[in-house]
Amino acid sequence: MNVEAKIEPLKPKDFASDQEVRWCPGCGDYAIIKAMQKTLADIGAKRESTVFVSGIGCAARFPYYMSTYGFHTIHGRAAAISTGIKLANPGLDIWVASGDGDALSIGGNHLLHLLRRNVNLQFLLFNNEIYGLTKGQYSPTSRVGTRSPSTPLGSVESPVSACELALGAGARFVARSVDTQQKHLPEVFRRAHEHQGTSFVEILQNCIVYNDDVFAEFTAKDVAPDRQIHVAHGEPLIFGANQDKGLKVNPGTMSLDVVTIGEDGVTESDIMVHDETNPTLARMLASMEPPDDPVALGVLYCSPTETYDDNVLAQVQEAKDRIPDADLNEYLRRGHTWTV
Amino acid sequence: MNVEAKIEPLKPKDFASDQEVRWCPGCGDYAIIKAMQKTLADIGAKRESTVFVSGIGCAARFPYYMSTYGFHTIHGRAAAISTGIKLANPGLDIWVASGDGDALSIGGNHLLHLLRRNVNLQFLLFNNEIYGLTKGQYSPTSRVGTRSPSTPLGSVESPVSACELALGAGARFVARSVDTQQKHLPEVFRRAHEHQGTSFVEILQNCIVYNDDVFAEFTAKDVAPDRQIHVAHGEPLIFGANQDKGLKVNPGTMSLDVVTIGEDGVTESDIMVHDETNPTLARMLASMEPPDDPVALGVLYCSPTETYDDNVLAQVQEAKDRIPDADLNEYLRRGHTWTV
Amino acid sequence: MSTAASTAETIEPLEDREELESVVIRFAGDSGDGVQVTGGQLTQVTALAGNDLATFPDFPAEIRAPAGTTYGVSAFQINFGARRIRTAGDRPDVLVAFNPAALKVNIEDMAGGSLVIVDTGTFSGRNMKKAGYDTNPLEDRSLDNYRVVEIDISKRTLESVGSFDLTQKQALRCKNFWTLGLIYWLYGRDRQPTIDWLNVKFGKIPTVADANVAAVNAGHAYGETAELGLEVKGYVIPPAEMPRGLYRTVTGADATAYGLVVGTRLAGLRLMFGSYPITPASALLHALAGMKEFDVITFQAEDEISAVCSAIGASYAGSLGVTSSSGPGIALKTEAIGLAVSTELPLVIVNSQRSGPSTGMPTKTEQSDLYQAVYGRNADTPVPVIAASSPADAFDAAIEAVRIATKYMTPVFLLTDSYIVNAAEPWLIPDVDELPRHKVEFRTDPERFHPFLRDEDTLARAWALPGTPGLEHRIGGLEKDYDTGNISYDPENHHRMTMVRKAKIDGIADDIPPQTITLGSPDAAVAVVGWGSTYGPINRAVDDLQVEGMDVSHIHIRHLWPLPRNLGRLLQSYEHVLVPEMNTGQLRTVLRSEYLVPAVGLNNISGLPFKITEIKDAVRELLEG
Amino acid sequence: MSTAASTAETIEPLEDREELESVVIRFAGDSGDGVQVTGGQLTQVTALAGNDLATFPDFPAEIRAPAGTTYGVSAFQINFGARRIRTAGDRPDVLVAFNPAALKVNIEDMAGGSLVIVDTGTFSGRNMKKAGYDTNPLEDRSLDNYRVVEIDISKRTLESVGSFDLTQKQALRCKNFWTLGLIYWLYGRDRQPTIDWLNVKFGKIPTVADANVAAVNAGHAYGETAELGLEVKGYVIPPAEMPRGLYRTVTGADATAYGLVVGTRLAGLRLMFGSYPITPASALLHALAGMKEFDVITFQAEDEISAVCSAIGASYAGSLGVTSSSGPGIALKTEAIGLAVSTELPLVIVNSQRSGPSTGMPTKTEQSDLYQAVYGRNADTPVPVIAASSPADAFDAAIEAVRIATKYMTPVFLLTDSYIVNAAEPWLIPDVDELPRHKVEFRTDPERFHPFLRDEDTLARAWALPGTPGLEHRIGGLEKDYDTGNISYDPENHHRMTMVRKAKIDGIADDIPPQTITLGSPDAAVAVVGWGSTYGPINRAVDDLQVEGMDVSHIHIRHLWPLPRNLGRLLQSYEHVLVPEMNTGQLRTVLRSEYLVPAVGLNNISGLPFKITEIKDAVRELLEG
Ligand SMILES: Cc1ncc(C[n+]2csc(CCOP(=O)(O)OP(=O)(O)O)c2C)c(N)n1
Ligand SMILES: Cc1ncc(C[n+]2csc(CCOP(=O)(O)OP(=O)(O)O)c2C)c(N)n1
Ligand code: SF4
Ligand code: SF4
Ligand SMILES: [Mg+2]
Ligand SMILES: [Mg+2]
Repeated sequence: MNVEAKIEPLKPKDFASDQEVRWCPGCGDYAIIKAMQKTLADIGAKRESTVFVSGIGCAARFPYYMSTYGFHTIHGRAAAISTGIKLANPGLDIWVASGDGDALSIGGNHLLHLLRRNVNLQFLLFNNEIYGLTKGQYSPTSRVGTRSPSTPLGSVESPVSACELALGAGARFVARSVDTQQKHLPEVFRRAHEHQGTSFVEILQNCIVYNDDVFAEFTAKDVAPDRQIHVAHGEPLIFGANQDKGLKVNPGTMSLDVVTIGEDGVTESDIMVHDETNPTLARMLASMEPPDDPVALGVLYCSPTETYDDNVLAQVQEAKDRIPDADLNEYLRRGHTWTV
Repeated sequence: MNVEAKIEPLKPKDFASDQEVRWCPGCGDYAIIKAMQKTLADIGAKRESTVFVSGIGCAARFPYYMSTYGFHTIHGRAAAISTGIKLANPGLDIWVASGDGDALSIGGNHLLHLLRRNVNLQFLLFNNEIYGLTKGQYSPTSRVGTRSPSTPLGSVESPVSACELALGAGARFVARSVDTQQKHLPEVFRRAHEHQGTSFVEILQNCIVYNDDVFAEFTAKDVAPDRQIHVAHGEPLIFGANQDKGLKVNPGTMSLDVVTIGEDGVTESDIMVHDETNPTLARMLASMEPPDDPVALGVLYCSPTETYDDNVLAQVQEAKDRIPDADLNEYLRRGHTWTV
Repeated sequence: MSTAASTAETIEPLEDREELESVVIRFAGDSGDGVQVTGGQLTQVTALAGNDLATFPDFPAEIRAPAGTTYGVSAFQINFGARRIRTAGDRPDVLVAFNPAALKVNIEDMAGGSLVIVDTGTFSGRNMKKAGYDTNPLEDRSLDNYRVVEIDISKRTLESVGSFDLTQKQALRCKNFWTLGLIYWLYGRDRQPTIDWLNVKFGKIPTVADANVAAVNAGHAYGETAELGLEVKGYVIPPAEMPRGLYRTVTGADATAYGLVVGTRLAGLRLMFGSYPITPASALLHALAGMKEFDVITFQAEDEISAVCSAIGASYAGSLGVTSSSGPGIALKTEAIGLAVSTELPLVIVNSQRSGPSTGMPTKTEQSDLYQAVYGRNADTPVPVIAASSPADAFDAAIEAVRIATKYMTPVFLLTDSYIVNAAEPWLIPDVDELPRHKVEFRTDPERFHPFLRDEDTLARAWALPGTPGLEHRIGGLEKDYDTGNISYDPENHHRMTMVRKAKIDGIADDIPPQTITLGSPDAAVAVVGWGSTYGPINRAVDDLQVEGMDVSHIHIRHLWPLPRNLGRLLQSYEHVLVPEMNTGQLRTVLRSEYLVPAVGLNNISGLPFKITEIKDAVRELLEG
Repeated sequence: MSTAASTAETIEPLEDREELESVVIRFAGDSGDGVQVTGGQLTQVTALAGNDLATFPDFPAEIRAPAGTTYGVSAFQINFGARRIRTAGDRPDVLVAFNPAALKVNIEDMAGGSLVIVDTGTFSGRNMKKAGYDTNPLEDRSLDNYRVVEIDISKRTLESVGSFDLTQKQALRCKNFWTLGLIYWLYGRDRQPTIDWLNVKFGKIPTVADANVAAVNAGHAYGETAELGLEVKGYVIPPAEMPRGLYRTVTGADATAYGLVVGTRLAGLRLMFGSYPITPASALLHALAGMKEFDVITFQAEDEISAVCSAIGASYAGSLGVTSSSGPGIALKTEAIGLAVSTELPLVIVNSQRSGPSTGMPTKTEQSDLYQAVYGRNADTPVPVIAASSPADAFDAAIEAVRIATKYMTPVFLLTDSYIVNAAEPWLIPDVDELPRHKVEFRTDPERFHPFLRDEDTLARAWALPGTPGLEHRIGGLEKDYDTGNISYDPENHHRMTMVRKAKIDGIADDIPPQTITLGSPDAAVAVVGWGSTYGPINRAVDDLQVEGMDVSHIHIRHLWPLPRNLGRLLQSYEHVLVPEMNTGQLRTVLRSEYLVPAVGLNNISGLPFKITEIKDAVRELLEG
């Protein structure tokens, strides 16, 4: 008789490794790992089949602090390495932890192709708009004018918008959250995990040492309600301290305008309802910036399609099915042969 | 007294080098170079200040056949090398000639950052949806199911849309044309040249050897009028053999629907007017695909902003203005010094 | 499986023919002339006739250069004989030139008195001009030194297929098979296998199949009816003595693919191949992409960095990750190879070398990436390096690479080159079930486990796969503590880890065969030491020189890093060590540094394999001063 | 410009103090303790006092590790003296430990009897536990071997700044300056320069400036009033004899930046620097980013490939392209370096080496990228390699790199390392206007121009800039015809081009200084041969051994490729050649292969510079068996 070993459900702390966490005190990464450990407990993840993969950077230290499998690779290449892992063992549940330099600067190409191929894994971008580990140079997401050791007179490059880029590359799941939003973040992680295909999650993360408060203009308590919009599929795009602001489509200019319900004859029915399967809406939400527009948080886009790993493996399976028990000796002897 | 040498205006053939053109007979690249030579003559380009830069691939042979300066570099890196050229000599007029493998596969990251930075040059993507030079493997723009030497059972990767990717990366000029459209192509080149910043031009190019007629479903004479829409700023988005089809915004779904003027009460005034400064419209046009939608050709997006090279050089100039005649000896002697 | 027996009616009495020990034939023409296909058929038929052989396909750089241009000329050379054949031959005995450009480009390689068959039908003024001829070479006596056979092959072909429903263009495409028929007559070859092949190949367009068959037969008949004139007679080349067994011809690309698949099977693993196309390495990607039924996964990555990284990821997850490229692509992989060294993951990196630097001459051969393989990384990162010496040898070399990578948990370089990739030779097909296994044991026991726990003998670390309960661990490129596998910045630990990584690789020298003398004795005056595809010319040259009575040996090195334990002593026993290389002296550097032997180089960096005579001359010079 | 004279009132009578020839001091504490700033100030003040000096800052791997942890300890060591100082010192004479973790990590480096100053105010139970102490080291007699000075520096500091309007946290931040004051008293240093510096640095927050000045003075007074107890007395270290001139201290990163800017000026070019941040190479990017007024363009690329490519593009357009990284980043650049070799464009590649393989120990030093520089590319791609031997030497080495790159139209490697980048030493500031020029002449004459036209002497090709009318041309990575510069697949041409590229680089050996013997004579028994930052410890060790009467010389190689013409003969004149390297033996390989000398290695791969004693011991062992 088989007695199944009764396994206690794992708690968040069971996902913490025995290694001392070495981020700077006050770093936003602490909050992210907390949310992740909670998520894994919530979804009933197994330590042995969960793998955290990362490149190099502060964010990329993530795997060391998780009690799962982990691979801390080289700068920018986590997406490529993860693709290999997934093809070799599709049963593994892969989370990539990456910084804005790692994912968007040196690793931009692999990210783009990961998204295009739609490999089934979760890609987390810890966006602190700075190179933390190398001591504070500006990054591809840094705003124009960022003073840093490599730009003492201010940076002159226009930053890339991570979510817009992901959508342009063909991502099928794009979400955004903030390190400190400890209710929102696990929920976004859960959705990302649920999605089959590459789930791209941008997490706005505060680097207390080199870029402190760079998101404060919309995360500070007093302004947050008016400068953030939490989107939810099927719900109207309403926000504001008084929940009286909303987004309304202007069909002539094809833009999303911020309107106030009750003003200028605007009623709730004028407000656009979030449809997470609509790519155009997703791009418009992704591109909104304060102070004129609120920052959109939540699942901006989710429109599943076939995954790369499934398709690759299905093709191998088909080949195997077509020639069951393919024999190497026979294969090598195909075509013209002769005996001496 | 200065007598200015009278220079004969250069003709298209003056832009051809003395090297024998070595593309396969019938290759679409011939048409592209013809359009380019015409363009250069039309805009009065100077041979000595024009530089063609390329990576590796059939397309990348382009510079050898032009009588201007040319640099045939390494696979995927033309964007990065061009950025260096431009920073060193902003007076040069740079055209990058790149294939879909060169620009979007190995060179994807440099392209993305070139567009984001907005370096003032023209980037031409010769998209034949195949790796020509290496004998026919599928590329990142190849359609699902493409049979090639590396995918004998058909490719399983979803292709990237070049123009959508460019827009997602922050491109400020995005256009599309077809190798054989010898009126349209020079016009698009001219617009690209006129634009200050990175001008991204996708040219649909037929590879007669490895991917013949891949665009025929919308370039074949009989279907072309109904499957192509030539967009022009300020003009309604009308197409069709009878010029009775058009694109109409559906505000509820935020999509562009194909409608027929005169049917279902549709009039010309319902048709969306092309606004090349509208990024949302540009993305929607870029994403249209036959057979349901026509392929959009022309300048999809043009919204100039500051260029990277201008900004970099302005910053250097500012530094020089702030410390005129900066003296190295003095600089080295700044701070604590002592005499022995 | 085909049969070695020939169809009776296609054989004519060959008894009266002159016997040759070997012959070298080169076909040359436009890409459109089907030169490579022709060569491929002759190779098959010759192999079936029991000759030993070697081939050398030489592709133009352009995909499809305009017809008639010199740079568009494609060539295929075959050397076959009644003795063991080592190279595709220094100089052809027969040149078939399908057009003036082909004649122009190839005539300088021909020895005086050799046979030159030209298709006069292509010698129009326009074509000759395109080829750069000011006067007609067939008339200006410039070919007086050769036995020129002028045939209007174009016309003859058109005649022979006139009865089929073909356009003129289609009909002309049968030229190569007409010519092949003639060559078959010349050397008494059996037409049947080619006829069979045509019928299968063009099964869906029987007219084309039939026309080509007719062309083969017509060309053959042309020879038979002695239309060639008396100076050209038929020859016979008896079968060569070869080890007994079942043979096929194989290119280096195919042999490498088979070796990787078989080697991975012997290790009990799945093969995951990550690559990015590049000439000439793509051929391996193509070959493996067609072997999915053996559970092979091929991943065409977005670039070489992704390719090697995907392979590393696959190895991390328990497959064998293999990646492949040529020099410029390998350059891009070197950072990631460092990660595989640091994390001690198995990985096979196949480098199909080509002519450099940079883009160089992408379709030409060279062996100039040895420095890159042995030394070409940052930091102290020793990596085993193995080279294949011929197309067929690539099979064994690939198995050996897999064995070492998995047994020692290390990346391994497997070097081939453009010549090996494209050339073909007979291959004694092994019984895969009889090959020695080198099965991998994954770690599953959590007891006292840490990821850098080492096997006492091999010093290899434990391979523990994600998915295994209880072995959850983290690895990465940061330095690791010897005793726990955790990150460590301890100075002494770093020294210790660097040294153990080095000792692990050095120790492989005890697990590879001692260096043998390929030909000759340890007390000869000269050792000619080679690696890779110079095997053929060196071996033949040394063989010939020994016949001439010269005191010379051939030593060919397969394991380039670590080197066999006995190699130093062996080399020190020779007066002269001559190292012919298709580079400026890379193995020479390694040998001099390792053994302080005053090795001298013979360096040919022309993009072409060595000629046997070059090596013979160099040895003579060394001995005679 | 500052002045070398000291402010009168801060000097006390030093006559009675004991004179020391040199002293080594190490500060250690949390990142937040301002250890590096303290060290920087002591360096400046010591330099102004006329001592020779060398420093070694040792950063923790973490950006800002939690306070009190051992892995968060930051250290700064300075060696200064009345004689020439070659290294930062094997073992400190004085350790200042700002907390228990600092004591824990550093105490093993201290010799018995040395001075250990601890801030007892930080020795709480919690802090001791964090540092891994089970018992209080100040009480458990484990420090009995040292002269421990226990001061509650925290408390004393708070007292000294009590009158300022500071939070407790801010006040405690003055600890380092209080301690510096004490050290100034101990070695009779002038406080004024530091006081001036504080007033400038905190000009906008005068309270902070004033508080820190008060702390300096209080620390100083603490020593003066003999509160230290009788066993600790003040010392005096007289000025060293140094060549006359104007001095400043300089780190290797700054010296490299200055050398590149000056070298480019001397060539008459503009500098375009393309780089991607990486530890420790970023320091050079930062330094150059601050020099825009000298027409320097810095481009922070998206990755290392883009960085090197942008530099190549800039050189193509007529600037000098320079790129910089550490080993893993250099690995990514190697493909593009091949393009620069093939197109023969000038390029300087600075490699600030760090500890590998892979990510390794990014903040630690190593010199294990020599293979990569000399051999680490595909194909035959010789590239000159130059190494700086000390922070100040990086200035000259950088100028030399620029000279060779532009004169010979070639990429040049300039090797530094983590130690050189971060360490500081006095630098005799040159007059830039007096330095020899090496002005570049661009080609402008269209007459008989082609882009691969070579200078007969240097074999460098003509540098013709886009923008020049009449010189329009195309270049690229494909092989070029020797005579026209057009694409060529001709076999003999490729051989010729490969050989001329090699000859060009080999020929540079005639344009560099012959190898000198740094210390000693050509007929000694042992030559200790080094390169790069091992200069200091080797030189001091050989110097000491000579004083001991040993027959040993020091040879330090700057030009690692091509090697100086006379080096082979020179090395062959020694009985023993010992090559100390912070790698497993890379220069040793090069020397053995080039000269067949039986060089042996002394290899320390700990991430730390050699200790003088290690080298002395190795030489002794070699001589005494
Ligand atoms: C090939 C290579 N190039 C550069 C580096 C140096 N490097 C390490 S992390 C990093 C960027 C870190 O920024 P980001 O990815 O945003 O992560 P963060 O530290 O901000 O979390 C860089 C440039 C490296 N390790 N390897
Ligand atoms: C580093 C490197 N990797 C791979 C190659 C091989 N290669 C040359 S061109 C090319 C792709 C060509 O395709 P594309 O860019 O679409 O140009 P096309 O030939 O179709 O015009 C590849 C893979 C190379 N030259 N260098
Ligand atoms: S540097 Fe910034 S991102 Fe890195 S650990 Fe510190 S606070 Fe976090
Ligand atoms: S292979 Fe295709 S793209 Fe290349 S030259 Fe030929 S037709 Fe043109
Ligand atoms: Mg970051
Ligand atoms: Mg293409």
